[in-house]
Amino acid sequence: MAGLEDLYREIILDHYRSPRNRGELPSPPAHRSEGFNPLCGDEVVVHLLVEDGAVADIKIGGQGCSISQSSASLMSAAVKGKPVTQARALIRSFKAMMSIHEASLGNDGDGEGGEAGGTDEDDAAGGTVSIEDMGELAALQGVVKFPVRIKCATLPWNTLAQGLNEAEAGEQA
Amino acid sequence: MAGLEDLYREIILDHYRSPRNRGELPSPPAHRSEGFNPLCGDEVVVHLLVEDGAVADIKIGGQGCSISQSSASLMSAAVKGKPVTQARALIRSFKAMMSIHEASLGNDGDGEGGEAGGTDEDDAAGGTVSIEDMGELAALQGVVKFPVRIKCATLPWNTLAQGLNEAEAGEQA
Amino acid sequence: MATMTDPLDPIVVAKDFPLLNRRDRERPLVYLDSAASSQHPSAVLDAMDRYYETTHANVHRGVYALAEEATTQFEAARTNVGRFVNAPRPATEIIFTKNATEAINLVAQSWGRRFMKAGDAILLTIMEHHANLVPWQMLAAEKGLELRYLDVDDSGYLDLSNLDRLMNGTKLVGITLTSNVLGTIVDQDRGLPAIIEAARSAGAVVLADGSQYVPHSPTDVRALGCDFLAFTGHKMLGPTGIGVLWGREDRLDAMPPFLGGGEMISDVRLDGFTPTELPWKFEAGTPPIAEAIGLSAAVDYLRGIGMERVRAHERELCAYAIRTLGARYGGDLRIFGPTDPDARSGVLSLALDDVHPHDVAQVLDEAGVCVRAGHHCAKPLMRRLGVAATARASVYVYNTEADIDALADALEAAASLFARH
Amino acid sequence: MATMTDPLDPIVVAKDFPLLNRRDRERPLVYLDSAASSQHPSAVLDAMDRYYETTHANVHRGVYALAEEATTQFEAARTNVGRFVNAPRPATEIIFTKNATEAINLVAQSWGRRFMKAGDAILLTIMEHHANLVPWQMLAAEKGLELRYLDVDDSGYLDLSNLDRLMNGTKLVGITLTSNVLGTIVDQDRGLPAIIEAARSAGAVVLADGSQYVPHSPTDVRALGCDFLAFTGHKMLGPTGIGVLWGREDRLDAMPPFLGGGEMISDVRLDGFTPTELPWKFEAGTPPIAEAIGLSAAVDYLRGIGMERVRAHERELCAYAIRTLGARYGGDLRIFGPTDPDARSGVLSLALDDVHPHDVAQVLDEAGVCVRAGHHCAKPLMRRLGVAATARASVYVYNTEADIDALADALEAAASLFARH
Ligand SMILES: Cc1ncc(COP(=O)(O)O)c(C=O)c1O
Ligand SMILES: Cc1ncc(COP(=O)(O)O)c(C=O)c1O
Ligand code: FES
Ligand code: FES
Repeated sequence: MAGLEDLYREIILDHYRSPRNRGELPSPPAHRSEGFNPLCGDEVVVHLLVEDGAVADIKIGGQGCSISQSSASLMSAAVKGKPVTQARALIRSFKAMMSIHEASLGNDGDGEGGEAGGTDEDDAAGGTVSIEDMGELAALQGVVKFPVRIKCATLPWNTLAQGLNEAEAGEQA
Repeated sequence: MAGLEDLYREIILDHYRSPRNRGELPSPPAHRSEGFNPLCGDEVVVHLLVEDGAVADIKIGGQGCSISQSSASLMSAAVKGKPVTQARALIRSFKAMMSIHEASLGNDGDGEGGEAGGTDEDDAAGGTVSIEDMGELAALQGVVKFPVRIKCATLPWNTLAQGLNEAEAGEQA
Repeated sequence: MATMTDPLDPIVVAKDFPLLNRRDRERPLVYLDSAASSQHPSAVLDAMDRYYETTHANVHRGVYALAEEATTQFEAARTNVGRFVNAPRPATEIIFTKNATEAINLVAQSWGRRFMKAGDAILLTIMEHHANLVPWQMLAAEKGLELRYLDVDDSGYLDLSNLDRLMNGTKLVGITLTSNVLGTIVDQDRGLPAIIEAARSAGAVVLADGSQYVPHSPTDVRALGCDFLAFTGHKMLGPTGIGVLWGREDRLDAMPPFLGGGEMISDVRLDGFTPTELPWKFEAGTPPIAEAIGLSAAVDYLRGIGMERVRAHERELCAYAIRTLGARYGGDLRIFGPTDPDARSGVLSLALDDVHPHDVAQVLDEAGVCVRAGHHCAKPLMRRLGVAATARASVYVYNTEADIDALADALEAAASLFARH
Repeated sequence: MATMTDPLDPIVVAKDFPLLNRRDRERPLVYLDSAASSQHPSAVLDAMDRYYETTHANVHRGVYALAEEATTQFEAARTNVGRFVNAPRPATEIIFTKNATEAINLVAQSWGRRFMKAGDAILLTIMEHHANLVPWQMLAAEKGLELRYLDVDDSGYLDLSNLDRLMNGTKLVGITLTSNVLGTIVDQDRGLPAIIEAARSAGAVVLADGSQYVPHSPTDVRALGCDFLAFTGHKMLGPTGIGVLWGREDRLDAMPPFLGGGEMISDVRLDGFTPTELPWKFEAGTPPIAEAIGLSAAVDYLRGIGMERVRAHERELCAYAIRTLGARYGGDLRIFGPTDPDARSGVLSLALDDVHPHDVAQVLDEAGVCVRAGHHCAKPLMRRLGVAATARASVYVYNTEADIDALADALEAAASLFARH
């Protein structure tokens, strides 16, 4: 039986109470993408400035539960200033960390990737990051013990993945 | 627990094996009416010659189970030559004998009268005949112990009621 | 000995509910989610087991004794459920469906398709459950109908000030007798007569969604005055897999069939079919036989308590909850819907300052307190209330004041965990 | 110890079925009506009771542990049932309905309304159950479609000689995998591939009615090659109140919703709604939760026996019955359908000279032998066979040769009672 302390780690509560990188970025040049959790109606908005293959800046909007909002805050701190390839590796790793439990829910054909446009191709190639190397993000690991909350944690990451795809497509065009 | 001997009395089997008044009557002057049991698809056809307010002749067609066919045969014997008022009284009495059990089936609002056009108004007025005075017809009394077969027994009677209504309406027209 | 005039004793009642009495839990269960689905007394489970273990066979058309007995029990269940809502013709006016949602879809697709035409309006309320919104939206899109809504005021009551204007051109009114979010009751004593009367003048039929009403109040379709009433088994101590549509016989008679298949026909040819009579005309395929028998047992159980007492008990608990939570939290806790316990059911939608409803429910669960968090299938109402979700506690016959106290304590834990310092 | 290669021992199996083991009956029960509805092993009833007594809560969207566990069990039931028919994507391709009839109506109303237009043809067979006739007749009447039928020959096999002509202009084929009257099997080894291939060339989709097939044979939707498969819980040891539609994911994805309400939406506004993903898009309202869990237990039970063994057992019983009844009655007893036990299921429709099927069933009941009399919801086939009704005996995992002997004896009683001297 998982206890609340597995879910609401101090780091999570801290990022919930004092979210990092909250706000907006002027668009253009920044890219704005929205993610939406259909189960609860919560949303995360990611403002993304991609420059020279790196996440030059990121700001988070939207509203939702402590898990989705802290996950967004932690995510923004983790990817800010990082090369896009590294951000993508983090997305993959984070979603892998969160998907352990999904399978046992019987949702074989239906990962949580669909809602916010995070596509399976994201997962297919490229490097990943081990949990030990994920730093503060590892605090969200306990979420897998609460399957209904997994979509809360992955919501910002799916939104980021979608934003990166769209931003890079825009850069190339 | 009702036994088969309650249902398949010797008189019933006799009328089933050797049905009385089987056949057709030329129409006109006779009147032809069809009854249909939607539960099983069986039918009874009643050919009716009404003259001077009496059932001058009656013939039975159609096909069905032993109960419907013997009931039709017994009915034809009982009403042939009788005044229409007396035939109607018999119909009422017979249906009353058969309806004892229906109520306990929970079909309050749905007597078995509907299918073959026997209407509730038939039951509302006029005399009845006591079971003791019903002669051979009383052999069908055991059917009430087998609720699914009640519609078999009443099928010819509803068809007769419909035929009498139509024949009399035709006479008046 | 307790009599029907004594108040209901929930501690005694709860003993009948196996799920509430399990001793193998880490902590006692405080079940406050009966508005989503209620629990089951042994009498209901036993009735279904007994049916399966002694009597099961497919109903209708069976000659052998087992099938005949199954049919008798199934049809007796229908009549019993019909009597529970005082249906004038319980044997023909009660249609068994799979849930309340199907019951409403049945009316939308059968009555709506036959009797509505482009430009006609459907009048709903902004506090309807999706079950009483989406079927009409689908019909409206298909046939070019107009959708109109009665609003709620800030106290959670229906706003009837525009009733006559909204009723002009309306052919069907769909209205919940109790909001599953606000608890607002709309029945023969509260607001419904004006709606029924306006509908009658406009020639509109009225479908009442009784999903949150029939389980909690004495229900009398004749007093309500509606044309259709939909409700659902699993919210009234009955099994899943069964719902009920009551309809006035003349309305149902005039309607074409809904689903096609066995049971609902009197004849089938290669080129077409002839439907059979009520109620079977609307029950295509093998019906939920065991579920009907279970629901009938639930109705017997509720009747044994007495629906007046059920209502009085929930009214008291609701008043107690409003008092207790108000005293402890004041402005930090918002309780949606009417504050007058006479005007509301035992459904309490809550918003705790700065704490998301899903986090509230999560922390409450840790204390064994089960409440539902979310939009409660009432998204338009959520938008109207300006929230994405609420945490909702709801009571039933087995809930006690102690359950409300546990709720209040657990809310405190949630508030302190998430408070932004 | 018995292994999976030993033949099934029905006497051992029957011990698991409470209804078949009751000692309070006047006479032993010989249940030969499983084609109408089967009986239930304790494992199925226990699974439902356990669910109600430990886990019940409404599924989806619940944050608390009880609701989460209910959701997990419900979705696991879906996957388990999907695997039973070898669905490629069991978690998304299995839709729970209330019965097979609703499953077929779903396809008719959702796929049919969206993808068929006036003048298109629907190809059915004359041996379909009303469940696979009436929904198409309703659709045809609504949209001006043409209904076509494959005939059966005098031995009870489908007549495929006109297949290509009939397929020309056909957009949908509806076909039963096993006739509930004749027992005729149409599957990947018998007749189906030709139909599937012709349908593919014509661009038609194929709906298979597996109501009488899935309970009795190993089922593999990939091998069958159909687009949709409908079946029903209560004929495969499961509870009433649940049916299943399997559909190819791309087909289901392309289809609009069927019923509207909670669970099937991702958003609802005042002016309309957005449906959610598979499988929930087609499951409006509270689903049959306990029933899904019961059906999953039934599937486990059948898998425990092994479907190959189930089929072999029924094949042997059917061969025995044909032999025994043929030897005892010769020409006085007509057995409809194929005489080759490899080509037919354990459904035996009988006509005894000069005795009406309802009287046969009545006399058999007196001997404790339960058979169904009537048109078996297949009126067009009855007309084709030139009878109004048949008496139908059907076997399942718990039936023995002794049951067939009891049937034969009781038929003798019927024959002698009614014989016209
Ligand atoms: C071949 C066939 N299809 C469909 C059905 C309908 O099943 P249900 O009544 O459970 O919907 C039946 C059972 O009666 C059947 O035998
Ligand atoms: C007011 C209201 N209407 C309809 C429903 C739908 O009931 P069901 O899901 O059983 O169809 C519910 C329950 O969720 C409800 O609260
Ligand atoms: S509850 Fe909505 S994102 Fe967590
Ligand atoms: S069984 Fe058809 S009338 Fe008796």
